[in-house]
Amino acid sequence: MPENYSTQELMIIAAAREINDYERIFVGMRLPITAYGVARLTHAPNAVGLFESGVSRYEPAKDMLYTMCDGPNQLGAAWTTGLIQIMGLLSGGRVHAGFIGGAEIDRYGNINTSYIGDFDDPDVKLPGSGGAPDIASMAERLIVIMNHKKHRLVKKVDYITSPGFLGGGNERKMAGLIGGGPAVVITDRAILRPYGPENELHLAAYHPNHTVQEILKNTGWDLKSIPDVHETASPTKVELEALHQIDKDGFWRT
Amino acid sequence: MPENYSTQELMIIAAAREINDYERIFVGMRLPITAYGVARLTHAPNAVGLFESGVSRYEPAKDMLYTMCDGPNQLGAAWTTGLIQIMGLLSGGRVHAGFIGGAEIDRYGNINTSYIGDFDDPDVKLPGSGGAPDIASMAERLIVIMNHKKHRLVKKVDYITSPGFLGGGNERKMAGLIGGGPAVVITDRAILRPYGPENELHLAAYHPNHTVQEILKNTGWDLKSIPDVHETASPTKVELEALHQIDKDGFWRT
Amino acid sequence: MGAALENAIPFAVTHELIRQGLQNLNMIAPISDISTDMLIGSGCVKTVTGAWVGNVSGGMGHNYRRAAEKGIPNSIKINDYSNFSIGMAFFAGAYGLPYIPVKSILGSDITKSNPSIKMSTNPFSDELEPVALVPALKPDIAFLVVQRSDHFGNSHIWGSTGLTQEASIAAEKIIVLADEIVEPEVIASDPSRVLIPGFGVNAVCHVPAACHPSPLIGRWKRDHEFFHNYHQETRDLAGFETWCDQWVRHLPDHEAYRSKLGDRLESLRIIGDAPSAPANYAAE
Amino acid sequence: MGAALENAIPFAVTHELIRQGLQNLNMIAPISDISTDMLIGSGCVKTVTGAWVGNVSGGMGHNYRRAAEKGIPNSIKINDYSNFSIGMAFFAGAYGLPYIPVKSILGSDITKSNPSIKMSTNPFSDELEPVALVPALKPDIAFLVVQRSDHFGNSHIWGSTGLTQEASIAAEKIIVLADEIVEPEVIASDPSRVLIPGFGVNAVCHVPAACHPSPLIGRWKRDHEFFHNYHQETRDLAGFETWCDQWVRHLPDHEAYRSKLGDRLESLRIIGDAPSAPANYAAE
Repeated sequence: MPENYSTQELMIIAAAREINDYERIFVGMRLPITAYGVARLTHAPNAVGLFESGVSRYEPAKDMLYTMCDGPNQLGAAWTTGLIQIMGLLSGGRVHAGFIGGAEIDRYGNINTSYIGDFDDPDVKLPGSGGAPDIASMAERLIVIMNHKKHRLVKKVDYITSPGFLGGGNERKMAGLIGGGPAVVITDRAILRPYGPENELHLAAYHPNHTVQEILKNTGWDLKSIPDVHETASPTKVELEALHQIDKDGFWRT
Repeated sequence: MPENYSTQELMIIAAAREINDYERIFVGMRLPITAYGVARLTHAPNAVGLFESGVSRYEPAKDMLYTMCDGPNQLGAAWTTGLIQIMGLLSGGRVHAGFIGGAEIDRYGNINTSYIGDFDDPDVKLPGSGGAPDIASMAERLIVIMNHKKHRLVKKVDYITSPGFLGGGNERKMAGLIGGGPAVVITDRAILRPYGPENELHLAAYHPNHTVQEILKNTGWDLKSIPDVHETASPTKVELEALHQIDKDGFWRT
Repeated sequence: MGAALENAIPFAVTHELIRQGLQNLNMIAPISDISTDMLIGSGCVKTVTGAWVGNVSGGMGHNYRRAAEKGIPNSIKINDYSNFSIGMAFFAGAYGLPYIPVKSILGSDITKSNPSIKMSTNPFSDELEPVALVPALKPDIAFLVVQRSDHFGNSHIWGSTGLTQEASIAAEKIIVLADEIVEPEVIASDPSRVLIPGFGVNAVCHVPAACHPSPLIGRWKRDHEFFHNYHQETRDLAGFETWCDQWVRHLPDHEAYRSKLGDRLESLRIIGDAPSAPANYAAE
Repeated sequence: MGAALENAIPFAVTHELIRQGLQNLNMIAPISDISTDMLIGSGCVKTVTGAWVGNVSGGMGHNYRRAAEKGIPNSIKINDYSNFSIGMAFFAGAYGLPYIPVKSILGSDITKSNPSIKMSTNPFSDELEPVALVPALKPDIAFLVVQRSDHFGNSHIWGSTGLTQEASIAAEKIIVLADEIVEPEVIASDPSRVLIPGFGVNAVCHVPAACHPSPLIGRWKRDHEFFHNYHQETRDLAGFETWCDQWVRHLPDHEAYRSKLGDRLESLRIIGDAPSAPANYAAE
């Protein structure tokens, strides 16, 4: 590949573009926190990062984090408090977006991080929910990061840990959920967005060097495309520079 | 009177005797906080004082307090926190007793600090409940301080702000209240306690220089006596010395 | 206003609401000492939602009594709560619970005089276990007095806070009155002392002694005499009018109020030093 | 155990529970990194009540998977919650609410796999507004790692606290593991930094680095490599047994554990200084 960026770097920059200035975002670790850092350095200098353990920051931590509770995430934070206080910002409608990942996602954006198989007798026991259901149900927009494999983007998840649009249409609203649900799913091949009255995930953009056909083959349902489906815009020089400023060791470059 | 103490001093010392060592007590201001100080200096050196605004103290404040939020009550406190946290100790069964006062009390120990007359169109609007209902419903024991007048110790209060035994008997328990209810009412004439299966307040002790007959005349219901009714024990030298150590200016001596 | 109970009451706001002649306000607070009484006497208040209104030093609030008993200067509606139950109502409002089941007001006539409270039973119990359902309470605006804030509204509070956190998070808007404006580094040195961060704050105003005559821990002592005088001077409506002209209406702003207090205010300023032991936030 | 989420996890207690061979425990925590996985692998656990069990650095917890999928070393019961809903369950337990109506798990199958959660509707709404009723959760014992405590258990905590306060107040007993024991005056200099006062604490133990390998703000860095190695070495049960013998069962106590870590532990000690700005509590 002649590009001067990796797939993961593209995903990070695509994620950063989902953050608007002045927004409050549940960030999480790893790829999302890097995306948050890029957004702060480029188009969203006043975005605020939230971490469900009870941390809120303006500037991203200076050192690499493995968990949101690590010391560098707390030094110079805007707020170190309890989980209820931080997550209460969600229910008060003070949170614009949240990042979550998952083992499985289905065509209505429901996410499973709990059980593969039956929950009474699971084939695979995944770590569980953490705060993902709370963020998924209450944030204005949900930004999902996934690896694009056929067994991970499935027709119907075995267990809904974090609700998307449930059975589609207005089922989410009928179930009493206050947040807007998944706004975007960023994978290593493509960008999906809910589209149409059914709120089914559609292909919105395919990453450079990936084809629609390949993407369909790696999706567990009959993935449709939005009318103006297009190639994901390549990272700009400014975006890449911001990313390299954060990722000094090139962790995401390979 | 030949005694070397005032009626108020006697009430304070009677109140202090209701506090056991190691107990956690919702104290309140004025007379009860002085009683708490006497108890700490005499038989209950490990008692803990709680204040509903969010303060807990071991040693009583060094300076005179007008409100529980005053600076001297916070300097050197065991805990300065929120109202929910402090009052949560009640619901966790961590509070042994609480002091409250009132405008009216009835024969089942129900207390009114809200409305004289109808609550829709009151003759007198009293300041209201504060945290008294919460303490009255949840503390193991309630210690009530009142002036002994016929229109204040009434057959039935106009409005139950803080529940005692409601209609008597086991009505309190049936209503779902977790605390034990009024254990004692200390007035300027006498000490009343609930007695018998009806939990009606009975005369338990009359203060020196007060007669049973005078007390009956100043009570709004047909006050009965417990079998071993007796004169309130006079303050001991140790108790008075402790009180004078706290009340250096003789505020309570007249 | 007055979510901290008897300290850090935003009297500077009380005065300004009176000067602006606002009406039909719903004052929400567990206890706010004489602040609510002043607003009632000035005809600003339609509804009182709280647990206690009066004068903590003096007892009754004369304006509150006049309004509730005789409709002077206007009749008011009272939504009765206890301290804990209004705390739970704020908690529900802050944390997205539509209502909250409370036991601490069982047996109290608060469940009768406040029509918004519903009686129910615990669905997890086989026995008939009563609970009182209190709906979420979400104020439009919360005014907070804080010891120090940076100019973004990131603020430090210490001492007892009553229901400040729950009431603030429940409120639609938060306005901070800072006793001192400090550099952002001071606040960021201790993020655990932040009650609500700046991004949740809609405005920050530098108003020294905004709490007077109530105390602010480490900053201002309580002006007991002021409360006592208010109690004496407001026994009748004419007395209140005179008091209010003198201390509120005839003054243009809080700066003029502070000037009028003069040496008296200076004598309430805390000059001692009882510093907290440092907490180390270093990460390396 | 692990109410603070990923910091201040009382691993010293984890080890001691394993050494004592306790069984049939119900581990209650939102997230407690590998602590719960260790206890499951050692056969101590019957029930897991929480939101997440795994290895925050490595992903899956191998013992958790083996127990849940294959009943090795024993089958376990899982009570599913989200972080916020278990927080609310603790809150209800702490503050005397028999249950609490939560909206943040609507639409999630948590309401199906956890049979203790009941679905209902908001009685204050005319429309059919769903709520999930979560019963109060009251642990028997809460273990807390704190930066400093006096010998009465009056303790200071700073940094994010997760659900520490709610879980502690909800618990029947509280046991404090203090990184440092200080004079009572140090704690009393800052009563707003106290999470739970000494009179609510049943025991206080001086255990430096009780949190290792998790971090403690201002005291110890996280030992990322330790988590990584645990993940690698416990892929099969034999590997876990070897790991557990080496790091837990063959060591008499936490002092021996610290000695075994030796220089590695020293390299995790925070030596920098980033002190909080002082708060003044003077009253005069």
